[in-house]
Amino acid sequence: MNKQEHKHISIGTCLKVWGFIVALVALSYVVFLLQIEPLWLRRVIFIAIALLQAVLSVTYFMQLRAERPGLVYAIVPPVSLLLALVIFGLSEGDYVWGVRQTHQWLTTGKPVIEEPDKNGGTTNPIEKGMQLAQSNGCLSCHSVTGEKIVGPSWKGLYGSPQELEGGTTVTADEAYLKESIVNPGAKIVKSFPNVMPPYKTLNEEQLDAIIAYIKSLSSGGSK
Amino acid sequence: MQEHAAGLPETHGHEETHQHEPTGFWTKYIFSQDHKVIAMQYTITALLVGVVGMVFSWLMRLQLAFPGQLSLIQPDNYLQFMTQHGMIMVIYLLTAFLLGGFGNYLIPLMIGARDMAFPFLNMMSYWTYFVSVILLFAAFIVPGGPSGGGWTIYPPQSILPGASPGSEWGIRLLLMSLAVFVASGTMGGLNYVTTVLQLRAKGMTLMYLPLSVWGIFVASVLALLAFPALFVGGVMLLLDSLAGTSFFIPLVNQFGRQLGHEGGNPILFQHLFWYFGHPEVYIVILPAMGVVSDIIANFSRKPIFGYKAMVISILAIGGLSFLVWAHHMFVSGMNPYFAFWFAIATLAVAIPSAVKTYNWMLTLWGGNLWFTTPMLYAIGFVSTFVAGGLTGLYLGNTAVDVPLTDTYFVVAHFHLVMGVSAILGIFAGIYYWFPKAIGRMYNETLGKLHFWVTFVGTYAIFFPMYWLGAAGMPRRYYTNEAVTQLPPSSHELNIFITIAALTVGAAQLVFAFNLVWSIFKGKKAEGNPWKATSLEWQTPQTPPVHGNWGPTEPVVYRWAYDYSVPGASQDFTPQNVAGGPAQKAKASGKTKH
Amino acid sequence: MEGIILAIVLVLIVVGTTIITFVGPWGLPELASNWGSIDSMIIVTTIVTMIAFIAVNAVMAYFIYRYRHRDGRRAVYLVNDHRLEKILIIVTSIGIVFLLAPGLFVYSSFIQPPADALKLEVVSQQWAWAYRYPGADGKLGRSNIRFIDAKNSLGVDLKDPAGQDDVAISAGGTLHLPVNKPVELELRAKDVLHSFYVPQFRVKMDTVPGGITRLWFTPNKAGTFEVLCAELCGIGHYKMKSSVIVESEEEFQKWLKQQPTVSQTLGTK
Amino acid sequence: MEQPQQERSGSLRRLVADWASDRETFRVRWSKAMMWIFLLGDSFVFGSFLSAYAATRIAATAPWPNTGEVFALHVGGAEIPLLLVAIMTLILLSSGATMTLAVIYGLRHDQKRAAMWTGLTALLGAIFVSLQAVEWTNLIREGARPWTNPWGAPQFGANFFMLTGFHGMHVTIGVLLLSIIALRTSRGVYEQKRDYLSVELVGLYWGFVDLVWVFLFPFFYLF
Repeated sequence: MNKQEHKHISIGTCLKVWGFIVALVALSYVVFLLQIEPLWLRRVIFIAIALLQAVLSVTYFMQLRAERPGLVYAIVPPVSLLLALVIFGLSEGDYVWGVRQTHQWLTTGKPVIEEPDKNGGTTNPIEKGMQLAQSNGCLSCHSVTGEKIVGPSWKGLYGSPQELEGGTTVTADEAYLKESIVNPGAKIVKSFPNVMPPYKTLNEEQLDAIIAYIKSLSSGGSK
Repeated sequence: MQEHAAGLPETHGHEETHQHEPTGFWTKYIFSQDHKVIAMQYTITALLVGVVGMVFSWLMRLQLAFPGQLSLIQPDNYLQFMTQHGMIMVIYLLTAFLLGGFGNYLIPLMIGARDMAFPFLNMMSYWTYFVSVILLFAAFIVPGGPSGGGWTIYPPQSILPGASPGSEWGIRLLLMSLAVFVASGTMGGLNYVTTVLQLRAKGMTLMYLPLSVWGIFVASVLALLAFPALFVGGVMLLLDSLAGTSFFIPLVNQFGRQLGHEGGNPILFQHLFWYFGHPEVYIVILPAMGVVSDIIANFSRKPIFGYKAMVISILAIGGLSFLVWAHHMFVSGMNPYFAFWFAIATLAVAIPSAVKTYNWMLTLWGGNLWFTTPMLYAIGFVSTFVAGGLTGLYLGNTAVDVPLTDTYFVVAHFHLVMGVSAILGIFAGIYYWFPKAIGRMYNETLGKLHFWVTFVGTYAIFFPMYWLGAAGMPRRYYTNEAVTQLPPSSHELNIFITIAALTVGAAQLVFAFNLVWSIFKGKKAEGNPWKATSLEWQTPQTPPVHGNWGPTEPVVYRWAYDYSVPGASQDFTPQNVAGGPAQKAKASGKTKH
Repeated sequence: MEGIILAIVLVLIVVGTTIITFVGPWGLPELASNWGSIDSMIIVTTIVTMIAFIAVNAVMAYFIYRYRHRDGRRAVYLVNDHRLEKILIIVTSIGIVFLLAPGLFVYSSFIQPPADALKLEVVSQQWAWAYRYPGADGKLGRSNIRFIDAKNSLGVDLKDPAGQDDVAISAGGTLHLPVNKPVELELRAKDVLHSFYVPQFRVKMDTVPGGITRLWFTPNKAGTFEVLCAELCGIGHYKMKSSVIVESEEEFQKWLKQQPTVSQTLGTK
Repeated sequence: MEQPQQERSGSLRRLVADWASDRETFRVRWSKAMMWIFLLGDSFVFGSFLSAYAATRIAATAPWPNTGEVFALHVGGAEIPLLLVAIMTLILLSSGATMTLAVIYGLRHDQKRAAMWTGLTALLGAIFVSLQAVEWTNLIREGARPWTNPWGAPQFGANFFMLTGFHGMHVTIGVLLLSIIALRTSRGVYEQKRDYLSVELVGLYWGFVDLVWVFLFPFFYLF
C-alpha cells in the first residue's frame, strides 16, 4: 500500500506539470500566430510539442509511471504504433493525390468548354431519345435486342402487356413508361428486381424523346 | 495471495464474484450474469443465425447449378444472399461463437476463476450482440431489402442507389448492426482479456495456460485492436450514405448523372476494412487452433509437442496480422510499391502456421490415438487447414495473386482455411465439452456419421473451386454461364459442388438431432470422461454450478499437458494435482523430457 | 477401426485431388500474352504446395494408422525436440523464400510498363466497357468526369489538342489490339469499382473512380477473348463483358482508321 | 517467486516477473486493468480516424481551407485566428491537472477536496463542450456542412464534424461521469467504502480524452 502511494505524484509535481503544459499550449499557439516558415519546420514543432504534452499527460496525469512495467509495456508500444498508421494514411493519400495531379481526371474547377447542348443538337426525337438513353445509362440495363439484362428489354416493349409483381397486368403505354422512368418503384414487372434509380432530372421534352425511341423499337412503332 | 507484490490495495480480491446464486427464471436463464449461461446464449444465438447463413449458401449454390431454372432467385437476390451469407458466417456466427461461446465458457473454467471479471458487462455484451443480430435481420423488411454489396461492402458500389440492392436502408442497417456488434465485441473482449490477465488461479502462470485459452486470449486482443478500424470505416461510410459526405466517393457519373460527391477515395475504405478484416480472419482461426491443440493432445494421450513454439506462433500470427492487410488489395489500385512489403509479411505468416501444423502432427507421433468424434474433427481441422492454408502461398505472392484474385480460387482458399476449418474446430469443441456443459454424453455413432459427411463433403465442395478459379471463373457471378471460355465440364462440376453442399447441409440435421436428443436422453456423463488434465474437467459438479469451484478455489501445480508421464500411475495428471514425477522438471523450466 | 478408415480417407483425398489437379479438364486457360512468367510461378507454387499437402496428409495418415489406440500401450512423453523444430522451420523458410523471391521479380516487371507500349484507355461504367485510342499523335487527350454528356460519353476535354484525334469506342464496343506489341492500359471508372480481367492474358486490375490504375501486357496470340469484370460492381456485374480481338498490326491499323475520331463525332475542330 | 527482491532489481526483471507471475499480470485492480485496456482499444478508434483524416485531406481535389481564417474570433473589430480553439485547448488540458489533483486527494481520503476538484473538472469539461457548441454554431451559420463548405475541400467539413463530434461525445460522457462521481464523493459514498477507485478510473478516462485533444489540436487546427 505504502509503496504504491509513494509512487503517486505529489501536488507540487502536478502543479508544475500543469504550468508546463499551459506553457506548451501557449508556445504552439504563438508558433501558429507567427506563421514560422518553412511550413515543415512549423509542423515538426507542433508534432514535437504534441508528443511532449502526450508524454507528460500520460506519465503524470494518467500516472502511468506509478504502474508496473508489465502494464506500461503492454500499453505504450501499441499506442505508439498508431503514429505509423497515421503516416501510412498520409503516404497512401499522397499517392492518390499524385495520380490525380498527373491525370487531372478529377481535378476541380469548372468545365473549360461551354455547357454543350444536352440534346446533342439533333431535332429528331427518336435520335435524341437514343442519345439520351445512351448518356443516361439506360442501355446498361435495358437491351434493344430483346436480351434480358437487368431490366426488361425495350425491343417490342411499347404497347405490350406486362405482368406485374402481384399478378396484375398493365399495358406498356406512354403513361406507364413515363411513370416507370420518373418513379420506377411504382409498378415492378414480375421477375425483375426493383433497383432502378428514379430519373427525376429529365424534363418533359427529354422524357418524350426517350419514349419515342422506345416506341421505335416496337413493330407497332414508327421507324 | 501472500506471494503478491506488496502494494496491492487491501480491498483487492475476488469479492466481485462472490454473489449468491440467482434463483428466479429471469435472472437464471435470461439476464444471467453467469459466464456459463451467457456462453450458452451466445452459442444458441450464433448457431441459429448460422443456420440462416447456411440456407443462403444453398440458395446461391442452387442458382449456380441450375441457372435460370429457379425464377425465385434474381440477380439482386443472389447478391443479397451472398452478402448476408458472408457477413453472418464471418461475424455473427464464427466471431460470436468462438469468442462469445467458447471464450465465455472456457476462460473462467480453464484458468480456475469463479466467473468473468465483470459479469454484468458480460451480460451486456450478449444482449448488445442480440441487438446487432436484430438489426441485421431488420434489413430484410426495409424497402430495398438487405445490402447486396458483398461482405466487403466496398464503396461506392455498396451505397450508390441503383448499383446494388439494398444500397440505401439495407446497407445503413448493416453498418449500424456492425457498429453495435463492435460495441458488443469490445465489452466481451475487455472481459476476456482482463479475466485471463488478472483472474488466474493460484499457480496458474501464463505458460501453464491451455492453448485454448491462449488462442481465445490473443483473438480477443486482436478484436479489441482491429474492430476500431471497422467501426471508423463503418461510421464514415454511413456518413457518406446518410449525410452526403465524400470520404470514399469521388466525383462520379452514374447512369449518366453526375452525383454530388467530390474528391473522396474508395481505396481508403478498403484499407480500413482490411485493417480490420485481416486480423478478423485470425480472430476466427486462433481460438479454433487452440481448441484443436487441446483435443489432439488429449486423445493422443501425449503432451502437445512444442508448447512454447505453439504459444510463440499464436503471438506471432496475431502480431503479423496487423502488418499484412493490404495483401487483399494487390490489384485494388493502391500504391503498387506497397505490395512488396505486404507480400513479404504475408508469406512470413506461413512460418508460424507451418510450425503449428508440424506440432499437431508430431503430437500424434508415438501417441495412443483415441478416435472419438472430437478427435476426428480435430484431425479434419488440420487437414482442411493445410488444404486451405497452402494456397495462401499463391495469394500472398503478389505476382501469382494477380490472375487468381477475385476468382473462385480465393473463395476456395478462405472457405477452407477459415470457414471450414473454424467450423470443424467448433464442432470438435462442441462434442468435446458437451459432457461437461450438459452433464450427458452425446451419441457417438451419430457424431461420427456427422463427421464423415461433413469432412468429406466440405472437401468435395471447396476443393473443386480451386480448379474453377484457375480456369477463370470470377467470384460473385450470378451465373457462370456468363463466362463462355470456361470448359463445358465446369458446369457439371458446379452441379457436383451444389449436390455436395446440400448433402453437407442435410448432415447438419443429424448434428442438431444428436444435440437435442442427447441434452434430454443422453447417457449421464462423469466429471472427466476424456481423462483430461485441464482445470475445467476438475470441477466438483458436472455441469459446473454457479461459482464453478465450490468452497475452495483450485490451485495449479503443472501445465495442462501432463499426459502419459513416465512413472505416473495413470496416463494423465490433472493440473491441480501436486507432486508426481514430471513436476520437478516442469517447475524448473525445462521443457525437454 | 476409425483410425484405419480415416487414414484411408485422407490418402484417397490427397490422391484424388492431386490427380484431378494435374490431369483434370479444369485449369488455367491457354496463355495468350507475355505473362508466361506468372504461369511458371503458378506451376512452381503448385508443385511446392502439392508436395507439402501430400506430405502432411500422408504423414498424418501414417501416424493415425500406426499409433491408433491399442489396449495396454502407453504414449511417449515427448515434450519438445528443439533440433527437429529448428530443421522444420529452416526447411519451411527456405521453401517460402524460394517461392517469394522470383514472385517479387515478376511483380516488379508487372508494375513497370515498357516505354514503347501502346497506351490506351479503358473506361468502365455500370455495366459496360468503353475504350479510347490515342490516334495519330500517339497521345491520349485529357478527360474529366465533368465533361461527360450525351455525345461525349468519355468526358474528353475538347480544349486539349491531343484529344482531337483520339478514337473513342463507346460503351459496349470491342477492344482491338495488335499482336506482339506491348499494350499499356490506363484504367478509369465512371461510377464504381470494376476490374479489367482477361483470363488468357493472366492479368487483372481494378478500375477506381477518382483515380487511374494501369496494367500492361503483350498479347501474343491472335484471336478473340472475353473481357470480364472481376470486382463486384452491382446487379449487372456478371453481365459486364466485352470482347478483345487480337489481330495483326495491319488489320489493327486498318480497323483503327475506319473508326471516327473525337473531333469527327463531336464536330469540333 | 520472491517478489520483494525482484521488486528492487531493474525494470526489465520486474517486467519479466509480471508476465511470469501466476494469478495477476498487472497487479492492479481489475477495473483499472480493464480501463487501461479499454483506452488502448479506444486509442485505435482515434488512430484510425486520424489516419483516415490524413488520407482524405492530402488526397482532396480542392484546396484545404486555411484554419486560421475559418476559426478566427472577432475581438473588438480585429480577427484573431484560432483564439477560441486555443482557449478550449487550455481549458481541457488544465482540466487534466484538476482531475489529477482530485485523484491525489482521493488517494489521501480527503473527501472534501476530492469532491471539489472532481466537480471543478466536470465544470471545465462542460465549458469545453459549450465552447465547442459555439464553434459548431458559428461554422454552421457560415455555411459549413458535412458535405460542403464555403472555403474549399468538402472533406474539411466532413472531417471537422466527425473528429470533433466524436471527441466531443467522449467529453460529454466524461462530464456526466465526473458529475455523478463528484456527487457521490461529496456524499461520502467512497469514504464509507474507504475506496476511491471510481475517482481513479474516471481520472484515467479523462486523461485519455485530454490525450486525444493533444493530437487533434495540432493535426486538425494548427496544420
